[in-house]
This record gives sequence, C-alpha cells and structure tokens, in this order.
Amino acid sequence: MIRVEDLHKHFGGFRAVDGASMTIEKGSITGLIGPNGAGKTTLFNVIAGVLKPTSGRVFMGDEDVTGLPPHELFHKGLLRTFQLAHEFSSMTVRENLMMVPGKQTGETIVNTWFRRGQIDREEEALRKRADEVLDFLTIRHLTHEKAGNLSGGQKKLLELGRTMMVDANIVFLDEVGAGVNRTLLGTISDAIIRLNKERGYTFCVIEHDMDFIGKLCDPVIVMAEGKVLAQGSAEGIMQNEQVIEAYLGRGLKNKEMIGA
Amino acid sequence: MSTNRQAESSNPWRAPILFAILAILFILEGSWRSAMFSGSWNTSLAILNMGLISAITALGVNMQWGYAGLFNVGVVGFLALGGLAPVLVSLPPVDGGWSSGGLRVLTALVVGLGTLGLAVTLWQRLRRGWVRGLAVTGALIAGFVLYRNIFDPAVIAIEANQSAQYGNLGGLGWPVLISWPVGGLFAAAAAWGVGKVALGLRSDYLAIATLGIGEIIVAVLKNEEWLARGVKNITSIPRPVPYEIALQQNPEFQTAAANWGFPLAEASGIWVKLCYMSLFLVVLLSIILLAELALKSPWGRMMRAIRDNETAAEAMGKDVTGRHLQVFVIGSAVIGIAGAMMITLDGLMAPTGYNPLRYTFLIWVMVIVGGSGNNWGAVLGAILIWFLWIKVEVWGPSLIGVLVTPLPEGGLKEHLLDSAAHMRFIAMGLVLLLVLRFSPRGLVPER
Amino acid sequence: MDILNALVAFLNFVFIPAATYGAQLALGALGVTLIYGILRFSNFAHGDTMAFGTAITIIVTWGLQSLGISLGPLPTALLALPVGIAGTAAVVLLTDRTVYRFYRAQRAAPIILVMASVGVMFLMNGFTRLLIGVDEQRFADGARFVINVRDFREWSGLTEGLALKTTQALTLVVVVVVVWALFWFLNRTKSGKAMRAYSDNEDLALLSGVDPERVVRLTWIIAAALMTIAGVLYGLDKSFKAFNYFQILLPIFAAAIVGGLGNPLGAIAGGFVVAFSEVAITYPWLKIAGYLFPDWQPDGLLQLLSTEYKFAVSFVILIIVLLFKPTGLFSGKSV
Amino acid sequence: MSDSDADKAFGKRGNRDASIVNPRPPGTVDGTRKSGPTGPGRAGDPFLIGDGMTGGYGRGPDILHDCTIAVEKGEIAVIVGPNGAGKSTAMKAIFGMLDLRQGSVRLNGRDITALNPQDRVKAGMGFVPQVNNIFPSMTVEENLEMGAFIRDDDIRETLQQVYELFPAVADKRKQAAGELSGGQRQQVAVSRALMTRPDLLMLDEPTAGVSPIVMDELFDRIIAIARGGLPVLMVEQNAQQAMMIADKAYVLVQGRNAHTGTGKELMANDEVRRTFLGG
Amino acid sequence: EDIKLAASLGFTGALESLAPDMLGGAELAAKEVTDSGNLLDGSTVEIVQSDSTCTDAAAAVSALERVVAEGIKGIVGGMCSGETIASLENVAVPNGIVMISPSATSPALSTIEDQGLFFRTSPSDARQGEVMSDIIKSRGIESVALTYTNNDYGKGLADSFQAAYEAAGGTVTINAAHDDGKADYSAEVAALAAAGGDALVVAGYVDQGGSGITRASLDTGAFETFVFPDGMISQALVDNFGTELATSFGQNPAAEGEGRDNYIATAEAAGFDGSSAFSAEAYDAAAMILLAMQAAGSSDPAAYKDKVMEIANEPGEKIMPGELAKGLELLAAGTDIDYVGATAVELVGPGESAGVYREVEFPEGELSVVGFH
Ligand SMILES: Nc1ncnc2c1ncn2[C@@H]1O[C@H](COP(=O)(O)OP(=O)(O)OP(=O)(O)O)[C@@H](O)[C@H]1O
Ligand SMILES: Nc1ncnc2c1ncn2[C@@H]1O[C@H](COP(=O)(O)OP(=O)(O)OP(=O)(O)O)[C@@H](O)[C@H]1O
Ligand SMILES: CC(C)C[C@H](N)C(=O)O
Ligand SMILES: [Mg+2]
Ligand SMILES: [Mg+2]
Repeated sequence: MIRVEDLHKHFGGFRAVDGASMTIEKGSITGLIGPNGAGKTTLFNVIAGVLKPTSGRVFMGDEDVTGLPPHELFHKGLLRTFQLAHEFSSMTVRENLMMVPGKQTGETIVNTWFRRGQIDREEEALRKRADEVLDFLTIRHLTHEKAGNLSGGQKKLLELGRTMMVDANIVFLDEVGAGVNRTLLGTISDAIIRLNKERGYTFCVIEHDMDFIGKLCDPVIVMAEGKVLAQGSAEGIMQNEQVIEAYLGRGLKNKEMIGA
Repeated sequence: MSTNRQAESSNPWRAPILFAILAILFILEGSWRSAMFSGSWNTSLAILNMGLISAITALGVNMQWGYAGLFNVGVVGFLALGGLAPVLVSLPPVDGGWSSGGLRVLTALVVGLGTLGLAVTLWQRLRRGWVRGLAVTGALIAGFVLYRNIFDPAVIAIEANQSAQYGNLGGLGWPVLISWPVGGLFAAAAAWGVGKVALGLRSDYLAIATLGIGEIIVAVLKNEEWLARGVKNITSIPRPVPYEIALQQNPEFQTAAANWGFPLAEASGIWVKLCYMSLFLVVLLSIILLAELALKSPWGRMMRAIRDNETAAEAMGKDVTGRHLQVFVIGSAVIGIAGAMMITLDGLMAPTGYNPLRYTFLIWVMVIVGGSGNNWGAVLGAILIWFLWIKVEVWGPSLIGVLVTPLPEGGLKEHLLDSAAHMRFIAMGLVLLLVLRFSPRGLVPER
Repeated sequence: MDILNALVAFLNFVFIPAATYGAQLALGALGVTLIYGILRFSNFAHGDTMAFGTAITIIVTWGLQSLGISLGPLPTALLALPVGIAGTAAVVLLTDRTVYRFYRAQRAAPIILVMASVGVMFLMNGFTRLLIGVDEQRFADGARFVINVRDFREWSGLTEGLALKTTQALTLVVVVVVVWALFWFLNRTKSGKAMRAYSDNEDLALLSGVDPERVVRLTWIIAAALMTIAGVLYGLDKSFKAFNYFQILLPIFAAAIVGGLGNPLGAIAGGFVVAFSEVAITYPWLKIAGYLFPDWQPDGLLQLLSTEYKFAVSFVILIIVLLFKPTGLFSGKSV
Repeated sequence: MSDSDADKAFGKRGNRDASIVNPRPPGTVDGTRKSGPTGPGRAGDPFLIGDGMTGGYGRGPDILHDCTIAVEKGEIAVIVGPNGAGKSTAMKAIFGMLDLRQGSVRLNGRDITALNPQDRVKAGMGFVPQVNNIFPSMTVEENLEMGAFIRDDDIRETLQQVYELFPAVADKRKQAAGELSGGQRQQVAVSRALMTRPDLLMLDEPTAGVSPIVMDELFDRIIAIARGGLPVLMVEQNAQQAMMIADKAYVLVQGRNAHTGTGKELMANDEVRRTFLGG
Repeated sequence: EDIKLAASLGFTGALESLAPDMLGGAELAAKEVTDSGNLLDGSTVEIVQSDSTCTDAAAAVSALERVVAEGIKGIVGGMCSGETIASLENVAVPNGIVMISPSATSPALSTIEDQGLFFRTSPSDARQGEVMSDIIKSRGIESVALTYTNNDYGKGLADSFQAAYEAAGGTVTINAAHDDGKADYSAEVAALAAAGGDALVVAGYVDQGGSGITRASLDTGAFETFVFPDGMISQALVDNFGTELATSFGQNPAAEGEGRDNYIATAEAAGFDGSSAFSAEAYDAAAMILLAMQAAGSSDPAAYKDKVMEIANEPGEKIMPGELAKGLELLAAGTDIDYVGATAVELVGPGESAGVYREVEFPEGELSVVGFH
C-alpha cells in the first residue's frame, strides 16, 4: 500500500529520519514504535506531505507520491490524525465531520450563489452520514458541542471519526493513546479493528503503550535514530534484545522502595 | 480564552440597536444644529456616502482578515489601484496620446511581463545550480534593458503631449459605472500576483508584500505621468449622477425644491448625494448578500475550518493556499471596487492623498472595532468610525475649550487653544480606546 | 588614485549615510521586536512614542542650554537623554497601566492589543504636538563634523571629499553600545533571563516564581529607553519633526519583519538591510564608473531605478531576502 | 513540535498572523492578580491539602465539585480518572491557577487559598504542568536556572544533584530545550521543578507520550525523590504502573472524588480497575 | 450681520506647520475689518477653521461641507492644489461659494471650470519656472541638478523650469522627485551628487524634504550653490543654514514695497510669523473677500464674486495691509480701490496673481533682496 525507500529528512545538520525504508501492506494494521525522538512523527509528516523529504521516495501503490501536498494525498485516500488532537475547536462536532468530504458543490464560491438547491440536498446527505459516524463512535450526544470543549479522549475519537467520513485507503494514527484513559483506549482500538475489518482500511499506528500495540498490530516496525531497527510480529519484537535495550527497558529498579 | 468568549453571549438585538443608534447620529447631524452637530443634511449625507465607501473597503478587509486571517497592510494600494479605473475607463481619450506612444508603452509592458514569466519558467525548468542563477539573472537583465529601451522613449513622447493639461494617455470614454468592476479587476490582478508570491509562505511575507505593494502602487501612480498624470492629478472625472449646477438650472427641479422647502443650492446638493447613496447602497448590499450566501454554506464552513486549524484542514483535503489566494483576491477586488467608487465620488484622482494612516490603519480600526469576521460588524464599524473621524474635528477643539476654561488666562491656555486642531487625534484615540474597552471583541462580535 | 576616489565617493554618499540610517532603524526595530516578543503584539504607537520621548529630551536640552551647560563637542542632548528616557518610561508605564493591562488580564485576542496601540498612537501623536508643536526643531549643538569635506580633500589630495558628522559617529557608537548592553542584559542577568523566559512560556515563568507584571514593566522601561535613544539620535542627525516619526514607523516594521520578528539580532540586521537597499539600489553609478573606467562614456546616469521608487525597491529586496531566508534573517532564537 | 504547538496561536482560533502578533501560545494565567493574606492551617492537616475544592475556569461552570486531594511528607499521591474528569483542573486549583469558589488549600500549616501562583512557588510548591512545561528557546541549563529563579543562594550544588539524578539532562545542558525529544523534555521539566528546592512536587502526567524505558526511568526517579522526603502529587493515565507506586490514590470522576485509598486497595477493587484503570 | 468665512487649511497632516501662520493672516484681516466696523453696516467677521489635511481630498470635502452648513459666505483656501480642486468641484461650485486660495499654485487651477467662483493670491507655477530659469542663466550657471517635492506644486514647477531652462540652452543633469516627510534622504542626495551640476535647484518645502535635501547636500559636500524657489525662501531657511548659503540664491513671489514689510510687522505684533510661506497670501485672500462684499454691498457670494477682480486691480486707490478700514470706507463711498495688500495683488487671466518675484541672496547668513522680476 505504502512503500518508503531510503527516506532522509534533515533539520539543519540533524538527521531526524536517516535512511528509513519500509512497506505497509494493504489491509494490515502496522505498528510503528521507537524511542522518543526516533523520527516517527517526522516520518509520518513526510509521508503525509507536511514536510518535504531531504531525499528518498514515497510510493502509494505504484504511484510516486513524494512531495505531494497533504490535500492532494487526502484525495488519494491517505488520511492521518495528529499526535496532539487537531480538532476545529470553534466548530461543532458535527461540523467537524461534515467539512471533511472533498469536492462538495457548496465549496465552490459561485455555486453558493446559484445552486442552493443542490447544496441543500448534499448537506442533508452529509448530515446523515455524520450522524451515523457519531453513533458508531458512541458520541452522538455531543453532536452540537463545540469541538474545543471535548476532553482529550473524545477529541481523539473525533479525529478517528473524520477518517470515516470518506472512503479512506490508509489511515495514519499518531499516538492516539497518549494521555487517553485506558478504558477509552479500549473503545478506540475496537473501533480501529472494526474499520479494518468492515471497511478494509489499512492502518499505520504510532504508540508507546505496548499493550495496545500488542493487541492491535501486526506487523510492528521499530525505529531508532531515524532508521528502521527491527520489524516483525508484536511478540517477536518484544523479545528482541536490541528493542528492549533501546526502547522497552526492563521495568522499575526501585521496586523495593514501593509501598513502604 | 474560550470561557470569556462564551460568557459574553451575543445578544441578537445588539446589531440592530447599534445600527439604530448610528442612524440616529446621522439624523441628528442632518437636523439638529448645535455645538455637536451641524444640522445640515448635506453634511450628514456627505459623511454617510464616504462612510458607505469605507464600509465596502472594510468588507474587503474583513473578508481577508475575518474569514481567513490574512493581514493586508496594503489596503491603500489596492484602493488606489481601483481608483485608477475611473480615469482609464471614463475619461475621454487624449488627442495624440495614443499615437505618440501608446502602442509602444503597451509593447514595453508586455515585454516586462514576458521577462518575468521567462525568468520564472527558467527558474522552474532548470536544475538547481549556478547555471540556473546565471540564466535567470541574464534573462532579467536583458529583459529589463529591452523594456527600458522601448518604454522610456514612449513615455517621454506621451508626457510631452500637451503636458500642462494632459501628458497622459487618457481613457476610453465609457460610462463611469463600468469602471467600478474594472477597479475590482485591477486590484484583483495585483492581489493575485502578491498572493502567488507571498501566500503559503510564512504569514509575515504577506505583511511585507502588501506593505510593499501599497507603496509601489502609490509610487507608480505618483510617478507614471503617462498613466494618470501622476502628481499633477486628474480632475473632472465624469459622474454617474447629475451635476448640481444642471439641477439648479432645471425648472422641474426648481419647483420640486420649492415644494420641499429647501433652498435650491442645498436641495441640489442633497439630491446628488442621495443619488450617490442609492448607488453605493446597491453595491454594498449586493456584496453583503453574496458574502453571506457564501459564508452560510459549505464554503464558509471550509473557511472557518481553515482559519481554525490550517494544518488539520490541509490534512482533510482542503487546499489551504488555494483558498487563501481566492479570499485574498476577492477581498482585494472588493477594496478595488471601493477605490473606484471613491474616485468617482471625489471626481478627482490625486495620488498624493493616498496615505497609509487614512486608508490602511483607519480601515483596520473600522474592521476591528466593528467586530472582525462579521460583515455587519465591519459595516457598522466603518460608518461609525468614519462619522467620528469627521466629527472629532469639531468635538476635539470644543473639548479642549471646555477643558481649559478653568485655566488662568496666559501662555499655557493660549498654547492649548492654538493646538486645538491636534485634539482631533487625541479625541480619536480616546474614542477608539473607549470602544475597545467596553466591547473588546468588537461592537458586533462574530456569531 | 581613481580607485580611491571611487571608494571615497561610495563611502561618502552610500556607506556612511546608509549605515547611520540603518543604525537608527535598527534601534527602532529592536524596540518593536522586544515588545512583540514579550508583550506579543506589534506596537503601532512606537513611532509616535519615539517622537514623544524626543520632545521631552529637546525641552530638557533647551533648559540645559539656557543654563549654559554643554558637553563640549558632543551634543547637549546626551545630557538630557536620561531625563527623556525617564519621562517616556513614566508615560509608557502609565499607558500600560490604563490601557494594555486590562486586555492582558482579559486575555483578549492580540489583534485587540494592536488596535489599542493604534489608539495610543493617536493619543501620543496629539500629546507630542501639544507639548512641542508641529514645527521642525533642531537641537544638535557641539561640533558638527568629525571630518568635513574640505579638510578631507586637503588632507588626502583626492577630488572626492569625505564627511563624517559628529551625529553620525555618535549614532554608530551609541548603537553598538546599546546593542551590546541589551544583549548582556538579556543573556547574563537574572531579570533579562526572566524576560526571555516570560517570552518563551508565560505560564511556566509564573510557575518559576517570575512576577509577570515586573517583566512587563521592565520591558516597557527598556523599550522606552530604546525608543527615546533612537528618537533622539534620529532627531540629532536629521531634525525633529513630529510628523516624520510617524513616517519612520513603516521602515521600522519592515526592518523588524525582515529580521524575523521577535529576534533582536534580526532587528539589527533588518535595519541595515532596509537602509542599504534604499540607498544603494537607486544610486547612479555614473560617477564611480567614471573613476573606474575613465574611457567609458555612457549616456544615462547608470541608475537602475529613479529615487522615487526607492521605498518600493527596498520592499522588493525585502521580499527577495525573505524568499531565500523564509524565516527572516535570524530565526529560531528569540527574545 | 512541528505539528503540535504551532496552531494554538490565538486560543485555537484563526487570525494567526505572525507579523502583528506573536504566534507562540499566550499564557492562560492572569499574571496581574495580587496575592491575598495567608491564614492559619487546621489541626491534623496533612502536609498539603486541597480541601473541598469547588470551582471552574473564568465565569464558566464548575468543573470541580467538593473535591479533596491531600498528600503527606515522604509519600506519593496519584490522581487518576477518565479524560475530562478534572484532574488537571484540580492540580491547577491547588496551585492557584484558577479561582476557587469554595474550599481551601492548606500547605504546611498555613491556609494559602488567597495566594497567587507566583507566591505559592515562594511558599515552597513546585509544579510540572501537563503541556508546555519547558522554555523551548532557552538552553537546558538556563531552564534549570529559571527553576532556581526565586533563590538567592548558590545554586551550583543543587544543579550538580539534579545532573546526577538525570544524566540525560546533564549531557544536553548547552542545547536549546526545544530541540530535545519528548522524553528528555519531561526530564528537563521535572529537573526544573526540583531546582526550586520545593517542599512539594506536583506532576501532571509526566509520562504521557514517553517511551516505556524512559517511563520506568522517570518512575524510578520519582520514587527516589519521594523517599528522600519530598512529597509528590501526580496525575497519571498509565494507571497500572502509577497505582503500583502510589501510597495514596484518588479516582476523580466529573470533578468529584469517586474513590480514595492506597494504590494497592484501588487496584484490588474490580470495578475501579475495569472502569478507570483499563485493567 | 455676523459673517463667517471658512479657513480651509491643512491644520493636521503633511503641511501642518504652515497652517497656523496662514490662519493667523486670515484672522488678522477679519479682525481688522471687524474692528473697523465699516463692513456692511458694522458686520462682524468670524473665521471658522476647516481642516483640509492638505492631502486627503475626501476629508477636506467633508470638513468643508460641515462649515458650509454653518452658513459661511466665503472660503479662504484650500491649501494644497489637489485638495483645493476637490473642494472647489464638490463644495464651492455646487453651493455657489467664493473660494480664494492663498497657496494652491498648480497650473491646472488656471483652466478649471469654476463658475467664476475661484481666485488665488499666488501665481501659477508655470510663471515661476520661467523666472527662475532667467535668474540662473543670468548668473552664468549652465548646468543644474533639480529636485522637487513630489506633488502637483513641485512637479509643475520643476517641469516648467526644466522646459524654460533647456530652451535657454541650460542642462538639467537630473530631475528627481523627493517625497516629503520621509525618514531619510540619503538616496536622493547620492543620486543628485552623482549626476552633478554647478548648482542644485530645490523645488521643495523648507520645513519638509527641501531642508533635508539641502542639509545632506551641504554635509556631504555634494553641492555648494543652491537655487531656492518660493517653497524654500523664508526666515527658517536662513536660521537653518546661516552662512552655509553664501553662494546660493533664489526667488519668491513678493512684491516690492512696504506692503509686505508692514504686514510682517503687524503679524509680529499679533503674535505670529507673517513671513512664513503663504501667510501674507492668506491675509490678502481674506481681505479681498471682505472688500468684494463691501463693493457688492452684500455678503452673498453670487453677488460679490464679480467684484473680486474689480477691487483687486486698477484703477483705484491703492490699499495696503493694515488699511482695510480705509478700503471699506472708500468702497462704501462708491470710490474704486486697487487692493495691493501684502503680496502686491494683481489678478490676471482667470483670477490668479500675476506674480512679481523678488530675487534673493544670502551673503553673511542674511537674506537680502537683490532685484525684482
Ligand atoms: N522542525 C524541527 N526542527 C528541528 N528538529 C526537529 C524538528 N522536528 C523534529 N525534530 C527533531 O527530530 C527528531 C525526531 O522527532 P520526531 O517528532 O519525529 O520523534 P518521534 O519519534 O515522533 O518522538 P516521540 O515519540 O517523542 O513523538 C527529534 O530529535 C526532534 O527534536
Ligand atoms: N481553560 C479551560 N477553560 C474552560 N474549560 C476548561 C479549560 N480547561 C479544561 N476545561 C474543561 O474542564 C474539564 C476538566 O478538564 P481537565 O483538563 O481538568 O481534565 P483532565 O482530567 O485533566 O483530563 P485529561 O486526562 O484529558 O488531561 C473538561 O471538561 C475541559 O473541557
Ligand atoms: C501650501 C503650499 C505650499 C501648497 C502648494 N503651493 C500647492 O499647490 O500644493
Ligand atoms: Mg511523535
Ligand atoms: Mg489533564
């Protein structure tokens, strides 16, 4: 689905992504983990067109999509969420969803003057679809709430909901779990699995919560210092010495001081 | 932040009440002769007419800032460019202007634009490296030399043609109303160029670029005599409405004036101003109608989303730079239309008058005081601030007169009274600060 | 010899004037940038506050002169400067207290602060005129020249002359000293660090025990000092006229933006970029070419564009600078 | 950084033009507020107690409802709860960053309800917020110096201690803090609070977005600090680990105390585990 | 009757420093007339200010509309040509009010459609260019650099001068504009210096860019000889430059004789600077409106507009500044007068001053008149 070849992204002299190559298979839920500063978010941003790579190529299917702007990638079915939620805070939850589909008649300014009828019909259909998504995400009661007033986890659900307003091919999720209550995270992972099964979305997920990764992802790719360190099934990765050394660690050292 | 916004819940009656107060101010100005008001309908309508033009300008700025967060500090430039339209459209052609060098000037302009186009194409086509730099520089220099070689002699020829009275190309002799949309087109074209360079980059670019384009346009108008006589000014631009003198000589009008009970001169002035007012109102209301239709539809939703969070909007498939360019061009076009209307109303094109304090900052004050993002707010702010801008000229000195009464006669009192004219600025500053203090989000806040 | 002549002509007409003007702009831009970095808005009242500070200084200078106090070859205004700074600081603090503080406490959108500063601009504008009137005032005294044209010609035997005015030399020296002092203050002292911290992250500065209102006051005082110094140097070098101080606002903002708003180093660089692009681009190279290539007799003045377009040209230069340095000349580090 | 903080500029609204207003996020606390007087504490108070706190942001609705949080010397107290429960709000309330409508905050035998945050720092409280908890353009060392801002004595010794505690921070001391990765930033943030030599340390989700190995590291440090006598009050979403080290734990739901107990007790409570800890 | 006259001058804006002395002139005339008690059976005259801002035509028009509403019977103003034209076309003509400008000198005003309502007490710049060219030629200077303030005044003057000078065989090495109120003039001076020339013609304003250019040219040694037209000649110029102008010269409209000196003295007594540019012209403008009213026996502009030319020109008894009372008396008695005033008023063509210019030099740092043209 997505193939990255020898990708480099340098900030000044700093190599945030330093020759990463990987493939994300169609229909998979691929996990992407690695220490802080490994370059995961940067890699996402390059794939999603937010940053231009210093060198290297990104392919979507067989098409070279390197350096395309985000909005064009969107129309090719590549959607992404953000490490910190990027809701449209002054708009209602439903508006947040309704603005997503592209090529709406009413988005052309001349049409808003002369084709009100068609716009109204389209809006009706959109509203229906948005409500379905809200039902799916179990946040229908927040339909008219300003998105800025949602709590952290609900914002993350909304981010996910936006990806459901159109037929996406591949969805990139950046730390959906950080700062989210673990119970709610369960709901989110169920939603991801359903989308994957029912709608055939491909996912690529960054996360530091290994339970979440373990439950959801196969395969898992480990990045460190801008390179791919290891790749394999979740269990395999968690046994990998290098990965434990660089990323997972061996638990608390001060155990004896707990519960004094 | 958000809390303080929610708390100040918007009252649906707020805008109508404020507009009513504004209307009362104008009625007082028209009918009550006193220390505060002149009691002349002519004055009242004159202020109103200019206020309506300011309102249209403010609408344009509001589109750019309120809808899209684009900071345009070159309002004066787009206004001036729009003002060029009545000159080029409605003045009669100058005898011998075109034959002395008109075609050559046009050729030169084509060469100039072609050079820029060529340079851009070279820049895009060639690979990075010193060859590209050299080629582009070479093309630019060659193009510039060629341009100057065609342009300079042509200009000298045109400017030499009856230079005391004309020295310019003149216009097409078409009805002046046509020049309003043309003014919009002029401004839109300039905005497109500026936007292409500056939008999508860091937002400061737009500030510098618009500040620059404002200066450049005004400089061009001042110095390119072949275009609109430069600082020598163009006068007697045709009107879309009757002339007072003609009215005064028209017997029908004379009887009508007598029936209303106004002196003839005054009645003719009022009538002309009412004609202008209707024209301006038609333009203003159409622009508002179109803007509101667009805002209350998916386009408006998209713009709000972009303004709210550009990164996310881009990721949701919205072409942020494209939309910004669109709004910037449309907003500038509206400013351009206002510029053309203003020159029509003045009947005079005097480029030295385009100063940024009056035509950029004051417009900004209007938009922000009115409530950015809200069309009605912009209109209200514009008319109100214009009214005050004119009236503080009277109120300022009376204020100082009141303030100094307790002072003993002498140097200080003298000095203060002599400086009364500067009270205009002090009064304006005070008014502005007070309005901002009591409605920090503008008089009619967005939604 | 001819090369020397060319060089002297260039120094005399382009380099020295542009450097002086650039230094004046740099000081102004420094103040704008400081307020932008710490108080988070562009202060449109900057130019008129400069005028106000200068007006106070001039009045004190007159007082000193009438008492017969002078500084020998240096302008007496330097003695009056501290009073001017103190007066300006007092006024600026008063405006902060009565105007800006309200919006700060309200956490109002910053554009509101910008517009409030327009209001303050009008007020300052009016008060300056009430204080000193609208007329042009010259208050430079002391020796006018460090080197003047005639002496230089005699001394060097060149055809071209070179002049360096006391005020020009003074401007350059003062700018270096002020900039050094400012950087030392910001980077080395506790208060300076508190200011940088506040600019970086207001809430966290508060959580570290920084008193935000103290930082704000300090910022205004430093800004007032910068404004007054810039205004007085400018007034000494050219002359004082209230209206011109509004006009200088535009180039000051241009300088601050090109340098990368919020960045002091950038403000300085920006000032010089603006000044040099104004002066150098419209310079007719005829004379210098005449020295360098005595046989070449071009018919024009070898002037790229006429001086009417100097401001416009300088903007084009600024845009080009930005195209190559998209974050301003010095991005990243900020106040 | 690239896609996170940049667009918060105007309270998450548009009009973010950098040429007239500074796009860095503005503060959220009213720095102009003056402190009121402090009062006496109550007999039998714990070292710190936020007692029966009720309040919300600005003129908005109450977020906290009669919420009580306390911590004793040498202990770790942990606050958990669903998103939006008011955990961060409770921390801010204790720190004086929002006006309480009811209830009081008492520290070390004094009632400090009327103090503003600056003065609470002087009273010995150290706080690491959930987000924006470093000075990005200042070097790591300057960040630490800012931590010691209220101190007039020689800070070199404390600096040395902190560097020993966090070697990763010591390595980067000359680098701008904004250039560090997420985990390193969290360590800098905690170090900064320690530089104050506080009598109490408050941490809001110090481990969010931090890799497992760094999280363990952080928890290790926190345990060490607490056992050194400095009471620690923290909010955590990594509830399972947090409960393990907690001497006392509060579950907040919709601004109210829902459950209180030792970490072990709450872990043992099935309902709490299922609904709040994701067990 | 209580007669109101408007003074439509730029009290704020680019030329705000000239306005107070011009207003002083107009008020002096009004006071003189009121005090005499001779005008139309003891009418009093009041001057109401209207801020024309000099540059903002729209604001000028609005402000003037306002005072028209107060019932003014005549306008002294406008100040700058651009704004004057707008006020004339939009206010004076439609309302049929007489307008006498003391200072708008653009040649365009000579040909404007004014319904006989517009006059000016200053000459058109077309004439000054010729005079200046003659003076320069007569001093044997064959090449000059030329800089002008970038408005209709500066441009018009520069063009007419260049045409006259080149026709007489002189060379203008550069003809460059400078904008007033700019922060810095280094670029302009650099350009002028590079172009060279035996003298620099500064067609600017003394308290605006003109002085800035002169100052910088002197300091850098770019020029030593300057030629100053009317916008520059004033006491301020001498104060600013003193002995540095030893080889410079210039001309400005000012008639021979004691009229001007009288006026300056009276002005000083009244507390303002009568030698300031266009102050005397403003006095004359106001005086002429009032004299014309007296001649017509009515303050109605429609009636007195035709009298303006009559009282201004021969034949008749000469009236000097300070003698308005006498003039009014004579007119009341039906005697013809020829108003000379402070500027030796002589209206020609469409009602503008014919223009007598005095040639001045600055030896020993003093302004001295060397002849008249
Ligand atoms: N705009 C930038 N300028 C300079 N350096 C940057 C920039 N963006 C990221 N970096 C650096 O690149 C490195 C990789 O950052 P990135 O955000 O990709 O890490 P990450 O793997 O997503 O880490 P985390 O798990 O903490 O989110 C970091 O060291 C970071 O400091
Ligand atoms: N500045 C603010 N203004 C108004 N309401 C706010 C503000 N900050 C938070 N809230 C609201 O207060 C409630 C509690 O927020 P708080 O940040 O305390 O939650 P939390 O328990 O820390 O959640 P999380 O685990 O997501 O960090 C939420 O409903 C939130 O929308
Ligand atoms: C006030 C004057 C200096 C104005 C100038 N003569 C003009 O016509 O614009
Ligand atoms: Mg990341
Ligand atoms: Mg929280």
